[in-house]
Amino acid sequence: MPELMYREALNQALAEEMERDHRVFLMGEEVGRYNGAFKVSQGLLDRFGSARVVDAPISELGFAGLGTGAAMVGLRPVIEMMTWNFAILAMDQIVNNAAKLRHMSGGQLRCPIVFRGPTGIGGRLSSQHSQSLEAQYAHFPGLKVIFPGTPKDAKGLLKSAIRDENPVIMFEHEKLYSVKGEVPEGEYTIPIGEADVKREGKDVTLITYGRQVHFSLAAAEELAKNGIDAEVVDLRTIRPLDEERILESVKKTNRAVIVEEDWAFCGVGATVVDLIQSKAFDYLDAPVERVTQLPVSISYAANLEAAAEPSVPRIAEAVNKVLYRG
Amino acid sequence: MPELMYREALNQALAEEMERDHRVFLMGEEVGRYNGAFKVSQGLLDRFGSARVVDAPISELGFAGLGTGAAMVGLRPVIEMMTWNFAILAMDQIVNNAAKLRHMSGGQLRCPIVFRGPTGIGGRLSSQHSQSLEAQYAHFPGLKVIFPGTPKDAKGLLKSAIRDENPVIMFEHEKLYSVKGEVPEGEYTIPIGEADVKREGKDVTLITYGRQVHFSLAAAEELAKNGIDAEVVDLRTIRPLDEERILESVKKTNRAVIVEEDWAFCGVGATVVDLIQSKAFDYLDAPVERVTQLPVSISYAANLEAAAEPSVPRIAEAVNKVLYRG
Amino acid sequence: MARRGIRNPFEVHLRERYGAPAMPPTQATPTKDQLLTMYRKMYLVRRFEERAGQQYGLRKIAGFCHLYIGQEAVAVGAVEAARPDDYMIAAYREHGHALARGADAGMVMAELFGRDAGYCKGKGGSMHIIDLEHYFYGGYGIVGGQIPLATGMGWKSKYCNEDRVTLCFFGEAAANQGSFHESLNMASKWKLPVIYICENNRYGMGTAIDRVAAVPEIARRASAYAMRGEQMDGMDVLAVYEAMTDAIDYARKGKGPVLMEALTYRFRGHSMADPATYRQRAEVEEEMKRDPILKLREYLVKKKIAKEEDLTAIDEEVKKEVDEAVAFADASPEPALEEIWRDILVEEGEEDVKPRERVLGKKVESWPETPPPDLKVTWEVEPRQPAKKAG
Amino acid sequence: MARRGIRNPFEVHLRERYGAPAMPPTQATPTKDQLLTMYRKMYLVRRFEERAGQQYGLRKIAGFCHLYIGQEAVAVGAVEAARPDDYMIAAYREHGHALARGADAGMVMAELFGRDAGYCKGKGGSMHIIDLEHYFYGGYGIVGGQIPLATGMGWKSKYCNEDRVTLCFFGEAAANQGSFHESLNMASKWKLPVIYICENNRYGMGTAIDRVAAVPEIARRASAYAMRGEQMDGMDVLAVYEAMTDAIDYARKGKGPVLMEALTYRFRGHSMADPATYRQRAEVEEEMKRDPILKLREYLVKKKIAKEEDLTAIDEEVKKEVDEAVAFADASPEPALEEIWRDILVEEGEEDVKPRERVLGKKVESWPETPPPDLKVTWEVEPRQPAKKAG
Ligand SMILES: Cc1ncc(C[n+]2csc(CCOP(=O)(O)OP(=O)(O)O)c2C)c(N)n1
Ligand SMILES: Cc1ncc(C[n+]2csc(CCOP(=O)(O)OP(=O)(O)O)c2C)c(N)n1
Ligand SMILES: [Mg+2]
Ligand SMILES: [Mg+2]
Repeated sequence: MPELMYREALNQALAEEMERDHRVFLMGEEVGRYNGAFKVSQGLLDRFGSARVVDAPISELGFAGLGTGAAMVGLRPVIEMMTWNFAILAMDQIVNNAAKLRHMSGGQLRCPIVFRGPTGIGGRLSSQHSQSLEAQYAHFPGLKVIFPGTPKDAKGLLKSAIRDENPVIMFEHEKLYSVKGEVPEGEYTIPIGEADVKREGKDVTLITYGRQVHFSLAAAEELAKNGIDAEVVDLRTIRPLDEERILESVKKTNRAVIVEEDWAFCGVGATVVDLIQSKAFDYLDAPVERVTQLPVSISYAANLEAAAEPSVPRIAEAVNKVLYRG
Repeated sequence: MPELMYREALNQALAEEMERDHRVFLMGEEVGRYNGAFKVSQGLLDRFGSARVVDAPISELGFAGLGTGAAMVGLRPVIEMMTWNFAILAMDQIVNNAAKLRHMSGGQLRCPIVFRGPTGIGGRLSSQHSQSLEAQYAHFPGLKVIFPGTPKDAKGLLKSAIRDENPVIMFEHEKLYSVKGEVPEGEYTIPIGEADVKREGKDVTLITYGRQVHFSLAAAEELAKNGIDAEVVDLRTIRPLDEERILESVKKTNRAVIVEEDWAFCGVGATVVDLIQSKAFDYLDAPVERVTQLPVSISYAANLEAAAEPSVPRIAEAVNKVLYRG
Repeated sequence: MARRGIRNPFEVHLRERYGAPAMPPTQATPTKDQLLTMYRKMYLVRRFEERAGQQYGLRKIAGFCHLYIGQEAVAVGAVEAARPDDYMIAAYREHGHALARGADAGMVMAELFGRDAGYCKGKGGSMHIIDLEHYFYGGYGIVGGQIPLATGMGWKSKYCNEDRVTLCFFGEAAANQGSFHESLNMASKWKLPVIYICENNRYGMGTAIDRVAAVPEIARRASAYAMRGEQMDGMDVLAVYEAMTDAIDYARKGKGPVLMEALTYRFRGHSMADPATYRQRAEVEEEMKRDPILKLREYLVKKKIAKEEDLTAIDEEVKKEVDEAVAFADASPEPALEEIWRDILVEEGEEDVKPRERVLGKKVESWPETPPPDLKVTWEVEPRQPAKKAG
Repeated sequence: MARRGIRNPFEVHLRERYGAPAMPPTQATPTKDQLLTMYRKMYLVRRFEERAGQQYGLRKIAGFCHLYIGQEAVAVGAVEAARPDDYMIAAYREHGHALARGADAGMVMAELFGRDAGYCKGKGGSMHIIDLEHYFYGGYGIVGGQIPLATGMGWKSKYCNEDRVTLCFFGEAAANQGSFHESLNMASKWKLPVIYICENNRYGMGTAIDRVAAVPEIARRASAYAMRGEQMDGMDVLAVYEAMTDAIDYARKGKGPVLMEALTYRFRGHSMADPATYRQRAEVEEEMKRDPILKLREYLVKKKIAKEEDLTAIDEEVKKEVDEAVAFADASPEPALEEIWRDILVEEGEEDVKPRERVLGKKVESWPETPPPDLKVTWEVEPRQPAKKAG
């Protein structure tokens, strides 16, 4: 299989879907002539023209709503948020309109739209620019939320998202864009709602998503050196959660550590803890541990930023804790 | 003690604090001549004048930011959101500015501001107008979040919030405004961060906040008839969470049910589950149960709305479950 | 001039134009049929709203209920000037817009009652009447929230090379929202075929617009978007019809969006919960003299277009229709409990609900078409012109 | 006229006025000291930014780093026209604003390096330079996000009956944000003493403003807020000084806010990460001919206000200052790890950090005062006038 960067995989997904369905258009800041702030839309303007690859004004609320309105009447917009930090300005349109159109109309309207863009701790950008916001959207019925960790998953999930009849919120991690991985040739999709076991193991389950998939896999390798065999479950989709795959793994290993870059409070991991304790309580040999960002705003200073993030040693420590080791 | 309505208690708190500190002003839609959409600011314009009780244009983002800027330079604004559903438009100013000013400035700036207003299922208003959003704000470091369930707590907590040197997000439940309760005469405050045991019991702990305090107490009375003695812990403050009081109660009863009006996914209750299972795992005789709003958008139709909300029977059912009864 | 004649009996506001120059007037003169249709619709809205108010008093309607009484000429005149398949969208004060568009009064009332036979199965209620059969897209409760949606609907028409326009209604207080600013800028820049119709009834809840807006004449703000802006007398259905005919023609021809400001007034409180004590009695009485229905009625009789009896017969018909609407709503059950799980997400292969088909078993003939995947996009937003490398 | 003379050697844009009529010009003529100060500051900003760019190349600065090169005249001219205790706030391209205000170059550089000796302990970095000692409130990364903050700062001045004004800087692309619209409406309605200074450098990242704005001349938009709006040549520090003197005087006298548009240009990419291939080389070269520093230099020499040598001496001094700033930043350690827990919430009784005191042990003399709890609020936003009951 060819190796592609995460951004290239996304680019392929966009190009293929735009080729396949002319109702699909991409709108966002700098997506056109600039080829995307993170170059995800490289070459698309030239290929598809300025009505299908649209440079928007800095009006997040406005163009999120424009996309939602266009989706209401049959187009299939992909709205790029330059980063999700800025999309807080657009949240009203996403949450109060896109997520509720089907409901308010009693089934008359549908809203096939994808809101996507980078998120997370991008690297030395301080607190306004370093937020994880997936829990914010996952909270609301009416939205699907995906957060792929590898190029393959990114491509397959974006294609599914574009074809989905519902609003899909897609988080891409700023630091994943240049990460490479194998991407199958030819047409494929990855279904929304399916977690993926990225590493099989029997001693403990690491449940994770996004960039932390890589940290978790690295930690699993570290742990293997100490004879600990960790299973890594990559959620890929945050909502709907793949409860079955999570529970299956935990019932096998009897121990779980959740690794997420987001803050802990009302985070995705809290919901996974809730799921596990309520549906696999009797299988648990130890309380579920969580490795998250510290409950602080992210600083620009390199040392403070690094110390706030999850890390391989912190994951290993949590695993040791659920194994009552060290 | 005199009985006051929740809205009257809030009105007293505002009036007392505005009298005490002239830097406090109230701004929001309809707070002045209309005396507040829910009459919380009744009489305040007449008493304090139009610079201190200010009718704002429908510009939630703008006046939330105006308040934040005023707080940065030494005033102590109270920004009323007509409902928190509308404040999604203002979230950027709250989360990206108010919550982070202290941090970004390395300790130079402070932002003593209160954002407050009604929330929850107000009664036959359909999905855009019936949301619980406390988890959204509790997620972010840099904010305090309070949600009082009684007139007494509402007054005492609002006074503390106005005196706090940090941004405080205050949720009031639309359906609580006319609920009456005893309110002490004279000056008092209730500290942010302290939960309150609203009913002592030994068999099970109900952990709740806001309007659900009343449902939980009603359920406890029902359960008492069947010989079940429930303790009701009213969080009052959602962030910072009073971990001690929660754990103390759970360690005593060994069983917990969390009752919240919000959706379950990434909700406040998920974080409480996480806390309990991680710090009182060995004390638990059953998995923690949660009673929440169903994972749907709230409908206007009376029957659909009612069925989606937590209710006394649903609470009782959850209690029976953790007690392995019925 | 015939057109001036039409407006003669009314005390009209000057029809001013700001910003981009207007097209020459199209000399729109409604036919007798149209005049009677407009009369009928205005009275239908009036009567419907009066009965809705009563039903609210009887607690058959709950929540917020925003009546359109006084403003009927705006929706009715605009609808008459538009094509039936032009898109239309409004805020929460939208019963009148839905009815003007042709929605079934019984099903609107059933929605207000929260019943299964409502347009949205009782899920939306008063603020979310949606009737796609008549290209009416609702019904939104967040002030200003529908303005970006309308902009996207206009975007779609341009994208698909349709000659359809979108009518977007909102209140004057909504023009203080950021969503208004962001939308109008994009619409003007991209010349989207949207008519933004600000129904300036002078109050946003209890707040008079001149208390919270630096420029309370909303049409004037068009100049900040290089857009055509225009005021019209919103108490005069013919003035609305005429001005909207022009504006729609302009937008349909691809000249860009228009910001229309209808000077109007609501005779009731903001919602049924509002006693409206913030207005002077004299002001309300003065405005009620400009009742758009009475005006049209007088005009029709004076111009001998209709006799008093003809109009009274229409009134009686409408009253019956509204009585039947109430009876229909009363007879409808609440939605089934399992509806709670439906319409949250579109399930695989699920069809969209067609309300009249679902409720009345009628074959629905008109329904907004979805563009096909292989549509040809011929529009270019701007010339493709890659920049050269800088120094 | 002396004032015309000052602008003579420069190729100035017309200073146009839109919206509310401007005050008669105040005939502001800077003294020799002021002229030299402005020269020095502009060169300090230039030199500082060049060195910051280098340090970025050396990876001592990370993240985003937006240089102010080319736009120096705007911040420097505006600061010179203002009082030192007027509030000032900007976006993320704010190193220049902080330096113009008098911030310590070493501590700004240390902040860019993410070091403990930075103004914000290295927590904020390039986008969040904040220096309250000089009434400079930052430094914000969300486009348009500081505009409501400035409006609130102006509100405070009015509330406290101060004659202080607030200078709020933002880019032309930020004027497409809803926050701009909502803020200007409130500021104008309440006559808040805020000067909104749009630095129109023609690009928001890679997008030219006329590609995304229906009205790319931002000052024209003042008319939608019944506000005074005005353009000024942002490449001419004297034009800025003059126009800003007028505008500040207007706002300080309580006549309301002003929207100033500085026509300027950034010589570099949007940030250090941007190769700026979206601009034509010729355009950049043309604009570089209008370098504001060279212009002032030529003028000072031509008018015999300073000799070449004097200016070269200043240059040398500044170079030294910037070298020292880099050395200072280099020498500062990273913040202590326990800082991670600090400055998230203000703890009970905690004092605010005074950066120069903390870092250099200097007694800080000027610091924005906090109004006392018993201040007298004498302002009334509008007359109190309870409405009578409606019918
Ligand atoms: C974002 C938002 N803010 C506030 C409200 C509460 N609210 C509902 S209607 C209304 C007044 C709107 O006035 P206007 O736009 O003039 O329309 P009108 O009601 O006069 O038709 C307000 C403040 C809301 N629904 N949404
Ligand atoms: C709300 C928001 N959207 C997008 C961005 C990304 N972004 C940062 S600067 C910028 C361009 C802003 O241009 P302008 O306002 O003209 O200021 P300039 O950079 O030219 O000084 C963009 C799109 C952001 N930081 N915040
Ligand atoms: Mg109105
Ligand atoms: Mg710019």
